[in-house]
Amino acid sequence: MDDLMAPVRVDLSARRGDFPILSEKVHGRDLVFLDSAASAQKPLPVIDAMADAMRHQYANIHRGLHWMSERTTDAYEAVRSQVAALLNAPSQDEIVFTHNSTEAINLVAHSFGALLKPGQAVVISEMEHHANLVPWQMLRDRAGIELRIAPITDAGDLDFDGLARVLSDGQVGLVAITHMSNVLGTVVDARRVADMAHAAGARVLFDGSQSIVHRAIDVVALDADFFVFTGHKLYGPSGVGVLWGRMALLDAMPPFMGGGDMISSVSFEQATWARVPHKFEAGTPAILEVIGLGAAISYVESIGYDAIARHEADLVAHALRRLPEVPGLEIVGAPVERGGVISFTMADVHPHDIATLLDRSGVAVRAGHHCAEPLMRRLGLTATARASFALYTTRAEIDVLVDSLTRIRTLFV
Amino acid sequence: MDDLMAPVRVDLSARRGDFPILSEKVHGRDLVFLDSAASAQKPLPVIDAMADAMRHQYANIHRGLHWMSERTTDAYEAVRSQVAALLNAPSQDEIVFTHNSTEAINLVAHSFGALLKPGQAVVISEMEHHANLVPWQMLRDRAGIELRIAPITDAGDLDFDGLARVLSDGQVGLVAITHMSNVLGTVVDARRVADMAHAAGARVLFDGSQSIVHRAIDVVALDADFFVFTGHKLYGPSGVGVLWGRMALLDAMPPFMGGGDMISSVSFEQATWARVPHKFEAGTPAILEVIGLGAAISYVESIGYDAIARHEADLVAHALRRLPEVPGLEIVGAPVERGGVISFTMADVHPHDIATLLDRSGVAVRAGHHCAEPLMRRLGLTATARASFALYTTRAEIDVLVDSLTRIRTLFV
Amino acid sequence: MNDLGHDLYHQTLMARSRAPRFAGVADAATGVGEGRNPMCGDRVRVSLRCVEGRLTEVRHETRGCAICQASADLMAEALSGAARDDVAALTSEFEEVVTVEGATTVRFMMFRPLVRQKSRRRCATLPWSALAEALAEQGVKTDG
Amino acid sequence: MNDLGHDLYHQTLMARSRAPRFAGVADAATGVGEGRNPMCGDRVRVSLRCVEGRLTEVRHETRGCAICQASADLMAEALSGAARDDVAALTSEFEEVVTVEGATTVRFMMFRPLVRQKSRRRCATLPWSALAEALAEQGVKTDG
Ligand SMILES: Cc1ncc(COP(=O)(O)O)c(C=O)c1O
Ligand SMILES: Cc1ncc(COP(=O)(O)O)c(C=O)c1O
Repeated sequence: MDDLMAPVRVDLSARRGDFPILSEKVHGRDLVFLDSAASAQKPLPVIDAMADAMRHQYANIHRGLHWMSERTTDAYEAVRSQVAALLNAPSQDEIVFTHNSTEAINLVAHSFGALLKPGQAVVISEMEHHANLVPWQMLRDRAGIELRIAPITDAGDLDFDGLARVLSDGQVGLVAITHMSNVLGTVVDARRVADMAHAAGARVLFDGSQSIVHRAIDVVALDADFFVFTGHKLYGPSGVGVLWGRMALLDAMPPFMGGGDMISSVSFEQATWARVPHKFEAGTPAILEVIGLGAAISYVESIGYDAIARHEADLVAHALRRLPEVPGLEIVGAPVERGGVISFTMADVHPHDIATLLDRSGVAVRAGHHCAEPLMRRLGLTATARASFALYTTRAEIDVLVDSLTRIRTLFV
Repeated sequence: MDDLMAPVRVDLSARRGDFPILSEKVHGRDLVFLDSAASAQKPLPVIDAMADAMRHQYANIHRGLHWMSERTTDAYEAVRSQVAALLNAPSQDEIVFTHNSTEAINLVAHSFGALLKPGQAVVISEMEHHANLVPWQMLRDRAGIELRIAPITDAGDLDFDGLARVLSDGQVGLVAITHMSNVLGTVVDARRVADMAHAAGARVLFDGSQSIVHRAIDVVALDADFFVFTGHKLYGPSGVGVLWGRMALLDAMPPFMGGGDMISSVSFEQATWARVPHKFEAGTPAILEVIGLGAAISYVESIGYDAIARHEADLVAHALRRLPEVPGLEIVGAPVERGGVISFTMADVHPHDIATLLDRSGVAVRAGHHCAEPLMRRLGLTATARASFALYTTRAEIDVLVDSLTRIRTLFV
Repeated sequence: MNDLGHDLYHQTLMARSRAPRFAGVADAATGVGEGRNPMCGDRVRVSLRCVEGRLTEVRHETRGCAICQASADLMAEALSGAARDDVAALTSEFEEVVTVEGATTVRFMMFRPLVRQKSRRRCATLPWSALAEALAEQGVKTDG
Repeated sequence: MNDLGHDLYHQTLMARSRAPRFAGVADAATGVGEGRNPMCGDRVRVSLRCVEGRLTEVRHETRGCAICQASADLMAEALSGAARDDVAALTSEFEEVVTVEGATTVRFMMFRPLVRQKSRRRCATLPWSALAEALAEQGVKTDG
């Protein structure tokens, strides 16, 4: 990733026109949307793909024998191949569409969790989003699985020595870890985690909710066993997420939810499950949302991850240079590799006040614990403000942020 | 419901213009979409509401302090009140947004199921969709709950004597039953089911996936304990469903999935759950889809259930009059009250051949077991063809169906 | 093409589905196999007699749609008298017709429209699944 | 309204949050209550002394945002010396200001913008939750 740090600047500001919402005014000011890590804005191709489906080609899928159903099934299944290609997954049958990352992780906790034995352990890290913590707590309480926490360093990187320690007794069945922290921006060396997990006889799940927005993902190169992401952060619609898993694992796992489309045959006495991935897609899926996600992936690929990563590296560098100019501002964490997410605090000003006052300047940031309460505790904080960048973010927007923060600060001291 | 059978005809054909897809051609023919029970087409207000949100007002909800997030939260939560009003639910906090009906039923099977004790029983009927069968089988196999089947009559109505029998030992904890069959069109006398269930000490869940499309729902009048439906059949987008439950029950139930937004506070050791309904909405919800569902509900209410039910009663009467003109055609079931769904078979012609050949005339129907295999077995069939009606269906379309069926039949004899 | 505009349901197919020539059970069958499609309840049972590497009789009992009926009957016809070693080639020939746009083989051409109608493909391949099972009973693989 | 365009963060509020007048712990407190907002980690502890039906001292220890700080301090001010029986009325008066568009009461008017900013409302009501708890300790209900 070294070359990303080189000053080869890629400017994607011409792409802003693809996002109609960016021309909106907020409190009479230009919208400066720095909350993309919570959910990204949608480009025209996504808006149009969904509206076009509803206008011209829509029906329920999979079991219909008529034109609308067959064509909609084709469109839906085509996105499965598209996602497989995006992740470099060995087979499109390994792609399961879910509601969001959260459901994908719950699915694994439930169905892979059913294969674990009491006494085995699941490892997560200190910097997990609640989505990658609570399902494992529920598994722990339900099935007698131990939950272990791999520590992070003060800089906000995964502590690999600590990880080695929690893996050392060979009792770990799964390491479930974020690929990129939504608070610290830390990009985790996933391959190293996978190698360590596998050496200890454990499987590994990466929560790619943030990473896939900023980095090309190759599940083979990462040697992952599971990888999850959520559509709405990748410029796609809400209501759709993805679970990728190795076929052998998905095959061995019992289903999560029961209903139509996930069975091969059913009587009152018993059901036989459909083959993977359908076994895990109960009921009418998010047809329109999957189609929208396909448009989002095409859009991202038309720009290219290389350009996106370079653009973002430039924004991060600019922000890390400029933010410290604000009196009292402190950036949280200094990870070795950082995606487009920066959390900060400001002496004498509560993050909530920062967010509310920035909003009056049209600047949208998040403030709070970012669904990572245990990480906040680890950092000795109760909340941070967080600015996050997307492909449509500009240096000028970061400058507006810095100027507004400076003015806010004067109000409080 | 008697008055619906009266010949007061309401013609909604002027509304067809609201559904752009209805002007599409299929194989060079006008689309005659008689597969709305699988998924309905979308009116412009739904298409526009979703596109407008993406164009003008979108951000992740609930935890954002900025304008876009607050307004989007308001829009999302406003639909919760809208749904509460639609169902006449006592409180909007009793409305849980899910992925679809299937997830809603799985949620109840998991979370209410956790309150049942081994030895207790769940009752379903012989005419359930797999969505209201498989989750209970999974509960049975997981938790030692007995699964009992209430029979139907040969006409396709619920057999209330049979229901009384399976309730008689007082061991039943829940009666989960369809409010309208997606195969037979049967509208079940839900209040009678509720009264019987309650008298036997059981709770009652109605699968309203089909009924809410055709009838005004009042959960208080039905004396329901749970009611579920799915957005995409009610002219809304895919990817969103609804669970309504009595507050006292929802309150007592453990959560289904874990993640962001469903906890009040969490440490590595433990989590405390958020209050209902948030306890059951883990992760980023289907924000855009909920907004789309709101538009669909407004649209349906602007027409009114009275007009919809009358229009549909007219279509059903017309179809029941005309379909028997087709040689060899047999209508499946003759329920006391029927919503806009008619299954049929044709001697010498397999339902799959019917569907494929109708498609060439632009007519979309379903053929197969309609995710109700056990019902098929009960009926002594392997598959049926099914025509289903929506508010945009016309008599003329039914005539096209009848004429096409007559021509198809000549090919086979 | 018929007057209903579907090029699948032409004369031959309809004739074969209405009056199959190879329906029934093979005498002294050496292999029997079954295929089921739970989606529609269709079922094909294939029975065959294989003598000295040659299929001397192939029969089918089919409960299914016209496509399935005709496919079963035409399969039985194509296989009757064929060498056991040729089954794999015939199977791939059939697979090609229904999956590859512009397949060049001539046999089974009437099923070509299934290339663009995936949802009905299984109706036509079901007899072939039953056949594979019937041959497997004899230790003969068809897919290689 | 300040130069940042937000009518919540005006002089009084900022002054009170920077230099609260009622911070600390009540002497010989007869009731103590706490409110927490897990969303941001904010915490307010209210301690009070109630003598013969009158709140002779109300104090708060607040870790929170400016709105929360100021709300706690203004609440303590409004309650200091008040009859215990008046607390319910004061509480509803406050509730009305932050929830009802165009509330007519004059006290606590600086929090009026919260009507249209629901996401920050809890910051202002947190001290009142703590108060309710402190009074409940004494068997006094505030919500009636
Ligand atoms: C009666 C009934 N119940 C449940 C469902 C499942 O709905 P969904 O697939 O949207 O979860 C359907 C629709 O397929 C249905 O008709
Ligand atoms: C790292 C991480 N994991 C998981 C999630 C959960 O995503 P979703 O809410 O779409 O399920 C998020 C986003 O909120 C996230 O940032």
